[in-house]
Amino acid sequence: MSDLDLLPTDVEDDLRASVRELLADRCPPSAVVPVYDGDRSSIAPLWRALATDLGLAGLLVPEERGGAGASAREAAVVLEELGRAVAPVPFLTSSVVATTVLSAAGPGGAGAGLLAALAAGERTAALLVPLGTAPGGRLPGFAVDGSGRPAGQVRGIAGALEADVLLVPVAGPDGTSVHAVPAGDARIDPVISLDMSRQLADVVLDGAAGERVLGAEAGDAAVRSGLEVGAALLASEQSGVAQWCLTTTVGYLQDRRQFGRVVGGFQALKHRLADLFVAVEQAAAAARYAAVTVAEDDPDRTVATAVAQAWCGDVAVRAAEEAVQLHGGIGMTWEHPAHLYLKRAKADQLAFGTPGTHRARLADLLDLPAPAAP
Amino acid sequence: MSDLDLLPTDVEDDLRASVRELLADRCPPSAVVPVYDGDRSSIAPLWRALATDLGLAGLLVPEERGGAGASAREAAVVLEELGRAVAPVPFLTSSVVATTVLSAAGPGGAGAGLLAALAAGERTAALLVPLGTAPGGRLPGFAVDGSGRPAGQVRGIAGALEADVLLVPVAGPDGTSVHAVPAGDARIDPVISLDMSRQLADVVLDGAAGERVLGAEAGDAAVRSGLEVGAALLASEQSGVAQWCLTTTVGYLQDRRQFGRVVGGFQALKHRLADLFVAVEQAAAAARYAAVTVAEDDPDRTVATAVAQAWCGDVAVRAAEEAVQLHGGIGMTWEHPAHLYLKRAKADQLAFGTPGTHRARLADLLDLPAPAAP
Amino acid sequence: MSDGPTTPGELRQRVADFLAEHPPAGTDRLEFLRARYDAGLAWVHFPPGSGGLGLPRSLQAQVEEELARAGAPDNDPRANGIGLGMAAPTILAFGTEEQQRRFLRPLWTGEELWCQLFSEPGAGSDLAAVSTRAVREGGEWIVNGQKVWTSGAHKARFAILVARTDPDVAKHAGLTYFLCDMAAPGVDVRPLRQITGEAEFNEVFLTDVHIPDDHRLGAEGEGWRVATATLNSERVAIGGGAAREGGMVGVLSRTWRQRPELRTADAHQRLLRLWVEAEVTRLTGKRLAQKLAVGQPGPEGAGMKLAFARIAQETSGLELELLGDEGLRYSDWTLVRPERVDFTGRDAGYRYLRAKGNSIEGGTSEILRNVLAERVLGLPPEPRVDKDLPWKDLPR
Amino acid sequence: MSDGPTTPGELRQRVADFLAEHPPAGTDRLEFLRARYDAGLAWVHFPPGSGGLGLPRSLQAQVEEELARAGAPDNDPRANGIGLGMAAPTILAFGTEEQQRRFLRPLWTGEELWCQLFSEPGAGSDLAAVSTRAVREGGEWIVNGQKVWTSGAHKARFAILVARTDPDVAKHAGLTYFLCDMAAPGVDVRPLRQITGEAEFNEVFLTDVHIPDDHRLGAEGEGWRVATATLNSERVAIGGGAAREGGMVGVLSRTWRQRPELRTADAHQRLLRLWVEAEVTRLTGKRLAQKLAVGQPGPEGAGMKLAFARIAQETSGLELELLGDEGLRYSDWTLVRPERVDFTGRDAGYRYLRAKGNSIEGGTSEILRNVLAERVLGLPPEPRVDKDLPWKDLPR
Repeated sequence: MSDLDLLPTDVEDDLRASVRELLADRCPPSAVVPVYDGDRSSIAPLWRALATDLGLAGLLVPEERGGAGASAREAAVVLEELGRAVAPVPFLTSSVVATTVLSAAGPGGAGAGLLAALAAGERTAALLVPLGTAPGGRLPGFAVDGSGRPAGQVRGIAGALEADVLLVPVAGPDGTSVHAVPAGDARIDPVISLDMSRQLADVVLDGAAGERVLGAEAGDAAVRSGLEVGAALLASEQSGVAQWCLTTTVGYLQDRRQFGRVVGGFQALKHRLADLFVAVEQAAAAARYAAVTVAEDDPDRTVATAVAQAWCGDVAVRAAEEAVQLHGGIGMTWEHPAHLYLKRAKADQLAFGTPGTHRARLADLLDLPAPAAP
Repeated sequence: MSDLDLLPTDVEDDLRASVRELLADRCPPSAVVPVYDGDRSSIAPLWRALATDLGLAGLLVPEERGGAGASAREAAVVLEELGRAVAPVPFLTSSVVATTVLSAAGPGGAGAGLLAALAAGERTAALLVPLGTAPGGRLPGFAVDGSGRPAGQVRGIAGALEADVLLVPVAGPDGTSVHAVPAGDARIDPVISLDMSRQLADVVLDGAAGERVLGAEAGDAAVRSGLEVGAALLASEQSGVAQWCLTTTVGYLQDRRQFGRVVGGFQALKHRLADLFVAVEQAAAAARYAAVTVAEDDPDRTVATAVAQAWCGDVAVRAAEEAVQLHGGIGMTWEHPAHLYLKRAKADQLAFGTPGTHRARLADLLDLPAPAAP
Repeated sequence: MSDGPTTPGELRQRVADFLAEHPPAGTDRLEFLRARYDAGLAWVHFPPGSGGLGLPRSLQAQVEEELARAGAPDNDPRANGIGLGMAAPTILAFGTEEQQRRFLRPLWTGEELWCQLFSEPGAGSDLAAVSTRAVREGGEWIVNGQKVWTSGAHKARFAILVARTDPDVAKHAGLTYFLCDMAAPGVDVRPLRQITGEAEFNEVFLTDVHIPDDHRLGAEGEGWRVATATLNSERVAIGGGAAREGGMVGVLSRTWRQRPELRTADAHQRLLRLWVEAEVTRLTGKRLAQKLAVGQPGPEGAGMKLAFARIAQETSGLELELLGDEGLRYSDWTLVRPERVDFTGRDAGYRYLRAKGNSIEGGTSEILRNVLAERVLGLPPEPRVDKDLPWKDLPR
Repeated sequence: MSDGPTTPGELRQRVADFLAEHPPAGTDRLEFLRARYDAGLAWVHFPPGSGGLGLPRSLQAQVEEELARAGAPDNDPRANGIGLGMAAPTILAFGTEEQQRRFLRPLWTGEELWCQLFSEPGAGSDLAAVSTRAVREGGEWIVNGQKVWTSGAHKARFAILVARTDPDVAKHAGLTYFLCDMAAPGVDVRPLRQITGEAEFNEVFLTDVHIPDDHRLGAEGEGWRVATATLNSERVAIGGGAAREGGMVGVLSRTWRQRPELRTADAHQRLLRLWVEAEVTRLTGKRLAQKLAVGQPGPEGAGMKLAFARIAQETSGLELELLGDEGLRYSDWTLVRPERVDFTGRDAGYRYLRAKGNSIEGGTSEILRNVLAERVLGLPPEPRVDKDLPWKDLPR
């Protein structure tokens, strides 16, 4: 674990620059805030630009399977930028989680065509596991009906509203298989979500035909791997959210004057921001390390993911809360973008398990057991 | 619980003034620091002055049993002042804990003479329960030998070095009885303690004759009551420690100059001290409420004690840590008294159970149960 | 009214007499309230003739209790918090006799609601920096400017207003305090949407609003002193009297008890810490209230709001974590104007977002820490460059 | 020495050649170290002739590894931290050729230990406020004053010293930097007892100490700039390279594993949080070290010490709570001068008390937060009145 390279490559720096440029152009806060009033019209074109024009949808897919053959390092860079922009696109849910699940099926298998379509940005998928599920958490139990079709319902799915295809974990006697079902055949009810820039949906399946893409011997591991990679890379999104909050707040306080002084010169605020800076840098390092362990399939990946989630979720929330507080009244208003980041940060903190859940996982992983019950 | 009067009476104000005056005169830091090098010569005369001249030893003993007939309110005032001075006297161990245990025996019983002697300051007692024991914690198990004499050993006893009489909880088949044993008949080994201003001792009893002062039907409740009253009033000592630290630090920073400015004018320090002030006021209120519930034997006494211990222990430590930090280098030296308060605060935090232990008690008392084991 | 009651017993008798004369069951609500005001039972610590009896403030609770026991209607104090908590004491302290007679009774009965026009987008915590201008023209003042964070402006009949009347003197010296008719031409109230989706506050645009000079409160240029008094009454109004497990910690404790399936060891420890913090804060408030009742206000009052905000924010944040997937849902983002603000109401997401305002509105936590450090602990004030310069020359 | 190695492979060869010539087994320790210095293998990033080869600092680790593998003695770097970490880079940067020749070799081999005479009782964090005076007399300086927080002064042969040479100019401008012979008459070293009971530091009283002018480092009046460089090297030296569960968290984790009877739910949650914080700090240090290795020092370096102090203090405090009754005991209050400082050594009480110094020594946490806020985040500096006044006119 000690020799992993945590520094970005030139390729990653270029990738970051392209994504940032596109988002600056196409995804300013004014393009995000309407989703809170139900106007989601900006999402599809933005996602097309990212997925297809920049080719981000296929980052994690090997070249021979139709993707860009990049790794979790590059995906982490993208997520950091998406976090900075609270971009309302299904990159994490489709291009990371669903793609990781599907990749577990070997080349030439049932899901190969779908994987290539996801990689090309032609289709978008979502895994039917609630957003709050930790990698080690309980999976929803879809069953198959008499005709072998998955049936059941699940609440709080991220990415379902943007998806063409739903990946359904089906519990059977031999394990969990995964079926791909056309989104059009499911009932997808939008949920009024704390974070409307990643709006959830409740999904009901009842008789929709699907294709089994992973057998019962492989599905559980594939789904859990999808959740773990999702959790590992979510940390980069959180790091991006935190960085935006810190940078924006510092910038605001460098300009704002009160009591005849630049507000950023008041020492109590300087010290809080210095402490926050340290925490944000720690988050960046932790998120980076988690991404690198995923990219290298390092044995430390599970610990690294739990550490990153235990830290970055709280730091992003703290950064967003400080942004609201230190902007004063304006930070409480709808017209300043700080609220978009607060909502994303708080929702991200609950996504893939709370920091507390990940600390509990670490207790097991590190042999630091809880006290025996009295 | 809502009608208890939290304000001091005039009598209490007068008592505070007398104790403070005596301590200012007889117990400056320079009189305390030598105990760390083993010079305990100042303790006995100081204790005599407090116990006998001011008559504090008998505060909690009814007048008809030889005491001053005051209450836990007055004892709390004394402890606050003793805390402010980190006074190395056995008021808490003898005049609060041992006295409360002994008071459980009715008038005219076996311990009546001893109680009167304690009240008069003629004798000093210590309960043979380790200082770290919470009111609900495990009591040490002395046994009786063949000739009915208590035998066994116990580590970490506060007040034993200053005591003439040891109160020994003896576990028997019918419960815990309490025996009074002359300190001279026990082996009392001084312990190098974190807080030498309340130095501990390890005690071995082997064949010392004693008098049974509480029978097996009453001893356990009496000992636990002693510990609970000790815990409740320790909060006032902690409040006093915290107040000294805050006041002294503020005073230092009002004088000290750096970078051409009065250091106390740097806003980051001002804000920290403001937050500390709030916590110290909360500690004062919590300690006061605990003392009043003891004085009134209010049904809320157990909750009030746990709340006070859960809060005040941490606040005193925080105040002492801030005192060391904000005094800069001088706070780290032997010549500045801050270290005496840091050691007392940290030891007090562990005395009668840690704040964590008291929070765990609250979980039971308030029906806020821990999660079921997974 | 030197023959008024002076002891709790005499006061009790007076309430009984009043109730006999105006039986709540058979009296119109408004009529009852007006009569109560005239009987000096509105706020007994106000002077006779202004709804009071010149008694200690601590006796008010007894009056409320006895009237409530008799089934008397109240004046719906939560609907007019600014009026009762801020405008009334300021009018009492600085108003002319005529102003007191004109404004206090309909304010107290709730016939006229009040709002506050202090904050401005460019001023923030620095109230003395307000730039709304009031220019004297004959017996009137012509006011222009923009105010913000005005709750209830769309329902209020009057506002307390701070405006700059002299830009050529130092910023604290050039302010004047007015009572502004919200129905006057040029007053434009617009909802201000906040992060909860609601518009609990308003922006108020003032364009050539005419205010008669007899609606000036205090002398010209004395606005800072008057406004400070207003803000101090606001701070006194906070704290005290709360029950154990009141507020956000109570909400979370009930969820904890009712939903064992949500419990985790992490949340348990955090809940217990917050419970303790809420309880010691409650005890501090109680002690403070007892001090106030005997006329010894303690300095810890300024810390109550700090503690309250912290606890509410931490607790509501923890609640969302405890709820997990449920915490990812929200009730309603629609832009509405809520009738009442209920910090512990609606859903957990609302509570979390709304609590963020607790450390901003009514004095930010940063300002309160300055106040505590300087006024209570006696630490030096911040170095300032703006105290003596004329307002118009300050950098902005 | 332009024919020196330039690649890791060439460097490896050079080390191999050196080892062949000076086999560790058969060579006297001091002789070996001197030869290593002369071969440029002491600190490869120093220039040729000064113990180095002018290579990137990152290659040093390789040299150390290969020499250690061959069983070579080291120069006991922990015994001369001030010399190696602070004096050497400063002498390299500001020293004359003669000074470099005289001081660097015996410094590196450990034949001459160094200490630091910067801090003063009245100056604290404000290094530029030092009042120790140095007055020129012919080719010498006569020094009078008092220094404090000097570790190793009783063993040191030389000291780096900052003294005031001109009280009539602003405080940063009137300082000069010297190399002080600790054996000179007038240097009086007294142990300074600290809260642990030990005397890890000293007070040093300087009474008419003569320092030859050729022991001045840098120009007269340039002391502030030289001292700043010294302190920057100190900060760079911190962090990086630590193993997981190094430091205080490792101590506590081992106790947790070995003593299940001590475990509580409260301590468990706090341990896990501290473990995570220590791990993310370690990762930050690792990333920083990688940046440094490619010549891109990151701004997060200044934050490492802050985090380290916080974690050490929290963890050692928790350890005492975990130990309960055992935590109430201490090992030894006797006034001793410890050979080495081991933050994680001795008993838990010692660890707790000693860790309090982590946020004071080598730059307080408050000063580091200022540095981060101003230099990294670009926030305005503190208002200062002392920058331009002559030092002698400053209020003290």
